[in-house]
Amino acid sequence: MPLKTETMVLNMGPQHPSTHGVLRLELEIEGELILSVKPHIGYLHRCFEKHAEAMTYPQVIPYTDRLDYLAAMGNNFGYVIAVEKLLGIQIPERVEYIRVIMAELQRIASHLVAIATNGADIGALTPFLYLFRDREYILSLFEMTCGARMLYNYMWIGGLSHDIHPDFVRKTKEFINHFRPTIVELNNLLTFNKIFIERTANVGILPLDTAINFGASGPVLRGSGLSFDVRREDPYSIYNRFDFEIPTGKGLVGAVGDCWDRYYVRVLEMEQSLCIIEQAIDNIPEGDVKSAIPKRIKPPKGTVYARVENPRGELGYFIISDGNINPFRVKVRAPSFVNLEVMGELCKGHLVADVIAILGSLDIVLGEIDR
Amino acid sequence: MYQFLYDLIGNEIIAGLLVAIVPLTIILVFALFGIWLERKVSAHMQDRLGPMRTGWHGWLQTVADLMKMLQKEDIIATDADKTLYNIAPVLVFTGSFAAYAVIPFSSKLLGSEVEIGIFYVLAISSLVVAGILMAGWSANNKYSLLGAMRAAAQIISYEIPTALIVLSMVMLTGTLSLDKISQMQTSSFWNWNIFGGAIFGLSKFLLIPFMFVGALILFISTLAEVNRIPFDIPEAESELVAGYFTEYCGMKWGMFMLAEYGNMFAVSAIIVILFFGGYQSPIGYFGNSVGVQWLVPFEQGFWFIAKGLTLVFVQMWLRWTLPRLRVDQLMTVCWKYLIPYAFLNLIIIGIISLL
Amino acid sequence: MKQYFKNTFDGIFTVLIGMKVTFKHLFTPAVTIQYPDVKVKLPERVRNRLYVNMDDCIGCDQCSRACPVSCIEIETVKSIPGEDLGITSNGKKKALWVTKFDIDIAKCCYCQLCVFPCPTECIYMTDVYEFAEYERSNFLYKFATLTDEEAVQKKINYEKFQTEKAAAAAKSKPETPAQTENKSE
Amino acid sequence: MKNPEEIFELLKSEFGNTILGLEKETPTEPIITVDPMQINKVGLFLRNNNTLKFDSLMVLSGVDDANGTKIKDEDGTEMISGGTLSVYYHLHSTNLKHKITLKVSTPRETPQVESVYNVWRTSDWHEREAFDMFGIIFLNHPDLRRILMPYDWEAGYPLRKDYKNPEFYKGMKVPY
Repeated sequence: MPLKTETMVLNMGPQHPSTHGVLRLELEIEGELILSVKPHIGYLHRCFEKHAEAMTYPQVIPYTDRLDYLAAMGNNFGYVIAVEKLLGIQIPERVEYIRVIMAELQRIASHLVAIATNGADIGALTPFLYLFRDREYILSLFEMTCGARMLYNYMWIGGLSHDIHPDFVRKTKEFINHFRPTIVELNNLLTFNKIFIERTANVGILPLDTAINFGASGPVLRGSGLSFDVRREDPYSIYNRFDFEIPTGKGLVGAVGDCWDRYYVRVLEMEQSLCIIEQAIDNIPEGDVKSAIPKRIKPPKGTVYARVENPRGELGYFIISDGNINPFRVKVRAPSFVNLEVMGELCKGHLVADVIAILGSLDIVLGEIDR
Repeated sequence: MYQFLYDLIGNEIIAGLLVAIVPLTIILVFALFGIWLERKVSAHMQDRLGPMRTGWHGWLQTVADLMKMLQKEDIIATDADKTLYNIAPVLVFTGSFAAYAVIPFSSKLLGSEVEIGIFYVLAISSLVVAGILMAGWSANNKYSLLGAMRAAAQIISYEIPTALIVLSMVMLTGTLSLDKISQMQTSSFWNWNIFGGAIFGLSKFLLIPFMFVGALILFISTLAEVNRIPFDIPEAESELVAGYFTEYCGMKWGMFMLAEYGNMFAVSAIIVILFFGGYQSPIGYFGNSVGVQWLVPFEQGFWFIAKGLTLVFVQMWLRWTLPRLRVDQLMTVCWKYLIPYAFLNLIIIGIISLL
Repeated sequence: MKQYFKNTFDGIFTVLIGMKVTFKHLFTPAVTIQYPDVKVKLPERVRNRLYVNMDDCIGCDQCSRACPVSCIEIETVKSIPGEDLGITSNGKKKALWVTKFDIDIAKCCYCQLCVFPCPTECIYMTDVYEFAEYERSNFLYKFATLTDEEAVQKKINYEKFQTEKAAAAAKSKPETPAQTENKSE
Repeated sequence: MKNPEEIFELLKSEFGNTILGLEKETPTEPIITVDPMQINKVGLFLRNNNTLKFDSLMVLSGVDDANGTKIKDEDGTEMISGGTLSVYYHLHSTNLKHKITLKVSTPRETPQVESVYNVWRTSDWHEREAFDMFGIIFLNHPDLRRILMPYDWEAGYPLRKDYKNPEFYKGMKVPY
């Protein structure tokens, strides 16, 4: 008769060093082995959708900044495209180019945070500092153009709040030359480090069909091998003018779709974003960025669903307008909200230390999960 | 040292106490310096400056931390097991402090020249495990319990490779006493055990590669005994908040820190004695050449601490480069990699020493 | 068996590469600065604390309408024709007494939506970012230049002027239809 | 690659009157309205039919249409009675690259919708959120409980148009 053991319920509670925000994971563990994981969310719920119904269209933009506070440019971009599609207005070329550059810079900054915290959760503290030093360059670029470091309210409906700073182009080129060798240094220090590979390869393998069925998107889906990117599938703004590849998980180190693949897809994506910025930075056309901003924004009665490739995945805005100046209903399809559902599937049979590695590789932000 | 004091005072208890004071001060001074060194090394490796406010380059920082820890309120969790909770830090600190009894800092200052030096060190260092288990269990906190279980598994299983390498060294040098081992590696660095010891001929050259492998294995396994990255699973900050000493605060937590740094230096002292010639200077003594005889013990002390500190620096260097292993990988590294290599090393050294 | 040795070799080799990288960084100069002694020079478009230049403010309430978190409260009193309220910097004649202009900077989300609609650009964001307080009530910045009793005074003479105007309008009306007179008393 | 009209014809021929209609006049996206009790079968068909292959549900959003009659009861709070709550399904096919939007409307007093949990696993949390915010009951959903609000929040469903903040929740003042 086997020894009767009862399982222990461990609360990786709202205050935990590596839950990337206020998320409570209820782990049912037997010794170190995990039987089931139940995420509890809602600790950071700030009623974004209720607020949006009380605000006018331009006033909602500062609220969208606070959804995925690590990629605020991406949130603005999504919301602004949705409303412009509803209004059906034409955007000047210069605004499109600047928006693409800002979104790609924000993707690099957000991936830097994702990679840094993923490494720090597994124990490597030094890459965390190097990557935050590089992120500081990007934040100072943003601060130079629109005055804020993380929550910009920069992209307005029909244009931008500020034109780019005179020496923005020079500083961005400086950043690109500085940043390329540091990616190589990161690969030496962390990506191909045997202990890091040991900790992330074959851990939390997400097969492709469950990934699609769970609606995962972004590096989590691409890590499982499907090259699905909204910038290529459903091109918005002027992304069809730039050529860049979509990196996918190939299982260089372990199985396809494990933590290492999701991590390595982010590293490759940073390089692709650098290429896009290089293609866009040299030919920004002249023009006034505020010419197409309508004085009073009253979209016609109707619904729109626009989606944007945010660093964490496919961010979608579903807006219903009933003809007056406040939106009738704004629903945000947050990528981390959907990616976190996979957590229950991924962690079965792993150890407590793997939960941290898997959570780090999913790269969730509680701001957009709880809205 | 003890004999000298005993003749001076006559009463052996006081003499014994006085002799015990010297390693205690060494540990305390080293712990203060070690914590400061760790913060500065980690800072400069991460392109930042580390503590700069308290004194030149922040050298008073650890003294300030000590003051803060001393006056911190000592909170004990309500349903913690009071007695075990209070004994645990004392046990852990004595475990690491007792190892200093046999470490020869220089030919004069060597504590008790007991014959079974290295065997005693191995035995005492496993006392730390009992302390850690007590700390983890008595804090009545799930995270500390997990941390304590991991610590027990890790330290016990890593004692085997350490014992094997120590066995191979004892077999080579023939004695258990640390003092004699250091004395055998005199005059130049070429006589250090890492380069085959003070023997001549073919077997010396044959030994060199296996000595390097032995030193590496000893370094890795003692790194695991001291719970340093990549083996700091018992107090993994990102998983178990702070492992077995999560519930401790104030001076009790300070005792754990002191024990960790004391252990770090004790372990690197063992490696220095076994492989890098104890307190012998690599290039001969300045005191001998100039004829000032009483200067030699101080030089020996200087060389011993210098070698110890370089090894401590390497431990810190590893801490700020490598990620952390998982518990089962830790076991595979020990049982599947370190122990077979240590056995192989033991056999080959045995054969070579027969030549 | 081959995988066994490959693992050992990989383990040692990648660790050494990592150590080489961190050792190189031991000698690169630090990028951090000692904050209170050395301060970062902020770019000129930076948006930190709000400031209102009161002599340009015409009390048009555009900024408080544009604010998403409604942290700006403005109360104005119409001026009597005789009074002179001075001219804003760009020469526009002011017509309203701004008796109350409060910004609750604790609620402000620093989105700069209030700065753009201001016709006289009197509200803008400065680069002051060290304005911590001990009580939350100190975050309520009062920019109105009129003291309380002046504000009350302005309200009184505006009501007085209102009643005179109503009386004057009532007097001029009786030459036309007679019956309205009793209604206006 | 099929445009919404063809999909609508296909569904109409397959399911007959459970597909209620195709709204095309409002801007940017045609919407197919479906009977709430059959959404599960329609979803299975949409996913498994190899000319459609809608294998990923992008977003499932609950909406309070607020088209009921507004009655003002005594202390000035207005309640909406009658009218409908509706749920929008945005579907997307990863390999055939086409998109479609389904809409399902249920009466406000008894909002019942068939859950599509077994068709697309991502709907698990989306449906819990629609329940949490609007009170739409999803039949045979594995564990339908609140997801964003506290689990024992009994002051109604926050995103409904006639929602009033409770004065206290467990002794804490709600409106600050």
